[in-house]
Amino acid sequence: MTSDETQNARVTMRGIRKAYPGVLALDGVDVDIYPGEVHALLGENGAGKSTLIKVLTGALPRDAGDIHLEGRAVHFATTGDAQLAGISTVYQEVNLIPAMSVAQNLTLQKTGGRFGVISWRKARIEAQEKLDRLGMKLDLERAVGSYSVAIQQLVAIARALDEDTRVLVLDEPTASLDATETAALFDVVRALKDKGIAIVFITHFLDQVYEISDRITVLRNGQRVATNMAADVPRQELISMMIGRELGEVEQAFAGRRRDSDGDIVLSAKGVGKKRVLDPFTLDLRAGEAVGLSGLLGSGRTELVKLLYGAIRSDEGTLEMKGGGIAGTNPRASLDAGIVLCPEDRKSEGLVGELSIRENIILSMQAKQGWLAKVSRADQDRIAQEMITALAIATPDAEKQVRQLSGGNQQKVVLARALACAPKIMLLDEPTRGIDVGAHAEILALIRKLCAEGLALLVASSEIDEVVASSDRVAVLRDRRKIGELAGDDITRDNIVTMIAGEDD
Amino acid sequence: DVTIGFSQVGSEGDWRPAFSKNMQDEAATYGVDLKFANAQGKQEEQLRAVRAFVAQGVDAIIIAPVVVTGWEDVLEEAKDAEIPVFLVDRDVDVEDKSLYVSRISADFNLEGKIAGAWLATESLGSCKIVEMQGTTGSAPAIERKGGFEAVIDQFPAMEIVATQSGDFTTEGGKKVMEAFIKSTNNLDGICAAFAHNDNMQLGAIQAMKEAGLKPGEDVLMVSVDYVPAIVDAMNAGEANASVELRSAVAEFIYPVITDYLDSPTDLPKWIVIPSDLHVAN
Amino acid sequence: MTDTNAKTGRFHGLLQSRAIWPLLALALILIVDGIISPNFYDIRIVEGRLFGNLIDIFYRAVPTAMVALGMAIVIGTKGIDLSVGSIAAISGAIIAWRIQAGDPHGVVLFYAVGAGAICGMWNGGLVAILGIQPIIATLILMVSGRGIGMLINLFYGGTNPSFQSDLLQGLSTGSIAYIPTRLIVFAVLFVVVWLVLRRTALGLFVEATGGNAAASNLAGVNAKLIIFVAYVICGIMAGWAGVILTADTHTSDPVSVALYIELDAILAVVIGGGSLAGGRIYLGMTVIGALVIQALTTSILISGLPPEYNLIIKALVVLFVLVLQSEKARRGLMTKLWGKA
Amino acid sequence: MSALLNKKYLPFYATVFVFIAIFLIGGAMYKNFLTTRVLGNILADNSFIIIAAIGATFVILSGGIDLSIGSMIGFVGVSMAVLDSMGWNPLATAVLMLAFGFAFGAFQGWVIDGLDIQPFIITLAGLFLLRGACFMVTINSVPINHEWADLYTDIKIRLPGKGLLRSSAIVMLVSLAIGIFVAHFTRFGTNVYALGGDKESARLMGVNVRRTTVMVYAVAGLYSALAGVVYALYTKSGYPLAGSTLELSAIASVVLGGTLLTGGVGMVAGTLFGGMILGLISTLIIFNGSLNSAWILISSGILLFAFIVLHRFLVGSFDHNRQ
Ligand SMILES: Nc1ncnc2c1ncn2[C@@H]1O[C@H](COP(=O)(O)OP(=O)(O)OP(=O)(O)O)[C@@H](O)[C@H]1O
Ligand SMILES: Nc1ncnc2c1ncn2[C@@H]1O[C@H](COP(=O)(O)OP(=O)(O)OP(=O)(O)O)[C@@H](O)[C@H]1O
Ligand SMILES: [Mg+2]
Ligand SMILES: [Mg+2]
Repeated sequence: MTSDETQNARVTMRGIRKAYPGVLALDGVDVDIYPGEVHALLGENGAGKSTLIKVLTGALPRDAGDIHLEGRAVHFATTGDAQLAGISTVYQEVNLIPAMSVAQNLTLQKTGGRFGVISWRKARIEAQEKLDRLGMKLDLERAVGSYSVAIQQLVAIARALDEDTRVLVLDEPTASLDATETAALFDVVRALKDKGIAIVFITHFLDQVYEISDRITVLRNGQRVATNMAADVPRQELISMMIGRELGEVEQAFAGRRRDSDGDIVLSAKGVGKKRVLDPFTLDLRAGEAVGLSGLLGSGRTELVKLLYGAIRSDEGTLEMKGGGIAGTNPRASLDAGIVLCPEDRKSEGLVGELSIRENIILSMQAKQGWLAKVSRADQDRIAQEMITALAIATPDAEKQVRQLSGGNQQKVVLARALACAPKIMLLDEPTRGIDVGAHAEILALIRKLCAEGLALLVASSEIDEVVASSDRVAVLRDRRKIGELAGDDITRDNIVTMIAGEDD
Repeated sequence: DVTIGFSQVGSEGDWRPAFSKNMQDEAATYGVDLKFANAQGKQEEQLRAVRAFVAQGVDAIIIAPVVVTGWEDVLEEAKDAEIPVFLVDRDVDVEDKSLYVSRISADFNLEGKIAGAWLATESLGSCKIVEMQGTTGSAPAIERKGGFEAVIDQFPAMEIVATQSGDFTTEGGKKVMEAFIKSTNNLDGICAAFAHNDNMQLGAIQAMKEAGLKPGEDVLMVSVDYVPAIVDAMNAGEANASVELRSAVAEFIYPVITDYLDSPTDLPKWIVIPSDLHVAN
Repeated sequence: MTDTNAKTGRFHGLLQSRAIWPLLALALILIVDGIISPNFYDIRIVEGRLFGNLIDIFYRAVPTAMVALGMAIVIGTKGIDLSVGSIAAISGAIIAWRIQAGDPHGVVLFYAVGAGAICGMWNGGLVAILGIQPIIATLILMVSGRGIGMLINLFYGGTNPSFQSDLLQGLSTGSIAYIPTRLIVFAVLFVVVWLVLRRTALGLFVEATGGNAAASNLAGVNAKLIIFVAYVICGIMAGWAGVILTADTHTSDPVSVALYIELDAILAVVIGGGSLAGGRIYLGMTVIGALVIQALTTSILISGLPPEYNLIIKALVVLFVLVLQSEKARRGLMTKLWGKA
Repeated sequence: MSALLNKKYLPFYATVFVFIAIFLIGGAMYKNFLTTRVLGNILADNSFIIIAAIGATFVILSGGIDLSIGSMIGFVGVSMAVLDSMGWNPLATAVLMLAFGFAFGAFQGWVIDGLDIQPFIITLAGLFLLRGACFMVTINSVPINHEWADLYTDIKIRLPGKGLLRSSAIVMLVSLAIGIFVAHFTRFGTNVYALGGDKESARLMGVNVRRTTVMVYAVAGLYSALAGVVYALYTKSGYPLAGSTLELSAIASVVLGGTLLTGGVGMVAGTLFGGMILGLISTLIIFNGSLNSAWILISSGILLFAFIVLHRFLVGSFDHNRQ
């Protein structure tokens, strides 16, 4: 890099160092971000991407290193300072105030006149403008927390889209978005880029990297591996830079091999539904079969999964278990019957952040055994260690608090908890949200393996390709109604999209 | 029948619940419909009660004030509504004495003095004393301490060597005495224990017995209230003297009020209910 | 900025241990006591039991420590129980009543502790089943509990009845082999609570529920039941505190027994490292917290200062302990001392 | 219209409904109950609780708690009385006391955020400290005899019927209006909600957590001190034990008013009705007058229980489109 280039950079970071107790998260990282470019930041789970973002935006103090914004050395004590300096950020874990309305979330710290007096009429207009930019229609007065994670993600993005932004930072903004929303987001990002805004973009979707970004920086274990123009690095090379090895074989291992649905029916939902939540649906899950659940945002995938698990109590229909039992009355009963759920929102519904990785992993298993039969400490340690190895959870040991893990590694803990129960039926809601390429492939492979061993699987996902790649059968939802199923060779991206779009109108 | 509102301080200790009970039990005998309100030691609750009595339109109001100050406004409101007010127990501090008809009560300060005087006589004017105070800042604690000190200050050889608050409770008295026992090396050289009420003294007696001391013999025990439990202790020789604060005072109070309501006359501003000294034999 | 971690690394292990700070505070208080009262550390045998200030601290800390253990569990679920003092009052009133009624004293003990359990069920029901906020749910019993105690006393005409019971007074003020019985009672209760919490999965469930009730529920933990059980345990411990305190003075005094014990218990939990935001339970540390508070109270009593100073001293020492314990404060101080060198 | 039917106002409406319902029931049970006189009394007799509770609402909305309220009221009271006896003007002492309350609150807030110590505990230490300070100032009850104090208490607005809107009630209503404005129409207010809703998110969204925390407790201290001034002028005296356990009443008012103790949800206006419900409970019991001390305590608990359950039931039954 010539000094000339450095001069033009909007943001330069040099020798950034950040240590958490026991972990060196960033070890002398240098990155330059230029105006009018999308700079993708890539790396495995736990590589240090989010930490770098937090250091840049004043959310965390750095241990060493310099940051220059447009040539001036900056030292943000709070994220508010960074915002004032023109850095807008969408952090990885959706950071909004759930109880506050959409309008309030969109305008928090961004509106108010003299003495901080707020005119809500004006604020609502500002909020509406932000939503319009992403083509979203939401009830401005409704609490943000009552929307799905995906909608919240969009709100967080809308919030960051300020007129006077100099640098826009997006940490895995598309993790729970589907194709339509992602496309809408990218349109906005391109427009901003053309206006000369510098954009930092973190994602685990390589397609998106190639689609939108100009330059790529890869981090591994807190160090910068390389910075290149996107056009100069082929996909395979990028992957091996990220994970430090070749991926090829794993990815091939399962693609395109569908199984026949000849296993026993283990769970059968007949006319199960709940008013205002989901229309009655009928669905069978078979041993050894993976069923995908596809649909647009808010189509009711999460609700369907929760109805099956009993986390939402249905008000009609029956859920029959293999052998004639009735399931789906409450989570505990489902667990006893061999059903587990990985919820989509790991922060609020998935993990107990204060507890250690070990405790989170064995929690369901212990709940299943009852409070009297405590899993011995030795067993706990062994199981936790097995899971950490099997899912490649990046952590120094099993005693680390879960909230201190990187986002992707937290997601793996949610999976680990479900797996530790040795379930017969697994309900996964967006199981790979925020998981890196390497682990993504490994987790899908693991799931396939379990399936082959007789597990029944239901995977709700907003990535249609993932559904196509991994399902033996696909159920499609639209407007809180199950509209049909696809099986065998009918499972193609096009078929699913047509079905979701609805040919009847 | 006359309707009378009675705003009581609270229900701490042995004495006050007995007082409340006496007032409620005896009301019917004197043809009184008593509206009883318990302020749980809070003045704001008392003010609320008095205002509610005024709003309700009672014939007379009895107040056992939590504190002496802060009564002017409500008393004026009662006066405007032509409802006569009587005080029982402690006094109020108002410039315009016409705001209440009369105070019918014992004298805390005098109780302290009586206790002090008895101790002075008994110890021949030479005594090291440990004192258990009532709740810090409460009127009986301040006045009994004041009366007691007024007397012993007359005797150069009488001295309070340790004083702590036992909050008027048995538990508090016991804890405080336990600490005194240790800090004075088993009450070495201590000739008397003065407690602002019997409950604390009863606790102190237990603490002394548990420490192998002989209350009533090794140390003179004097307190205020004269509740049944201290009588037992005095009979057992574990307490020496208690100044009686009568709890059966309905017979002193109701007749005065009903007579006044029949034919309002000027009453003395303080009708003193006698406090007697009871000494173990 | 320099890295302070490396320089202070040697102390790290020591300073990281949670136990060190409350223990240090306790030691400091005791040292100060030794200075203001020369024979502070004397221990003798009087009336067949150990006797002295140090013993007193343990002895007097027992009721607070009992309540604090229960409180620690409730706080672990992200709750709080303001009604513990009232529960102790009810349990005490029941003791006096049933002894006057002539029941066998062992049965009376059972009633008293059982009453605590029932009160705990009431609180637990309000919080877990009706979903009322803990502070308000327990406020109901806090307000009316002492009234219930007074009412029980009035049942049989007593205002503050006293009673004699060799069994109960023995538990509270007696001694076995020179050791005050209440310390033994406490030790037994502590071990039972510890076993129930740590040798079963209950402790994990409580901590998980306190950390994230929604997630625990989805993970199969019956969060409502766990919360309910926590309040029941707390009620039982408060019932025991009522037994010890009432038998101590062998008088039932519902208005003032265990007054403000909830504040001391909460304080003990926090000094012991517990967080009111829920999620962690430290039983042993909670007991140390209770000892710190009692050591402080005892020191004030023997200090000879007039009682007007009690609260100020208490406040200042509590502040001191909290600052000592605050990691942020220590880190700040260390950067000042070493960081700039 | 749709804004008025917004779900988040439900707890507030339920509180108002419960208040009106008890008032009517009391009127049916006792004569002279359903009068402006009783209403005026409740407004005045609870004014300082409600004033303090408005401050507490901010703290609770921010996810904290303030236990130092009652002691602050006591301390302000004795200080005003003692300064009065030294010849100070009540207005000057009042201003001084408000400044003190603000500073003391700010200090508590600074310790809470700066040293990362839990608010329950810090403000508990504040409770001890201020109550202890009361005893340092004086252990006697001291009257306030200044003519300005008389002037203040003479301000009364007649209500239809025999009721009076007393000066303390007026001060309370004005500070309520200010509280509502600050909470709902300023950046600070929104930040308070954000902090209570999710502290970490608020921080990442650019809220200055330190400054907001300090300000929240400072505002609470200011309101507590104002409550103390009102209390002192209301009783025209200072008394070192005044205001004991008032913090519980204040917190109960806030929560009965529909604010969640976990923070982030609630309305300042609800606190007014929460406080008045507590006042109504006491007044009902006094109007009854036939209970002994034991039953007085028990029935306050029962009434409290009944209102909480009624409140929950109301909120629950109107809010059926929840999952
Ligand atoms: N608060 C914390 N305390 C301790 N360690 C932490 C904390 N936050 C992050 N870490 C550790 O720092 C490392 C880097 O985490 P970071 O969140 O930056 O990863 P990431 O690259 O964003 O990963 P992902 O793709 O999973 O989001 C991880 O090993 C993580 O465990
Ligand atoms: N586009 C939308 N417009 C309005 N409300 C929406 C929209 N999408 C979701 N919601 C609301 O968000 C809540 C949660 O949505 P839900 O969990 O059903 O989505 P989903 O089908 O699981 O989709 P995803 O899992 O992709 O978010 C529901 O209450 C729903 O009404
Ligand atoms: Mg990350
Ligand atoms: Mg979903």
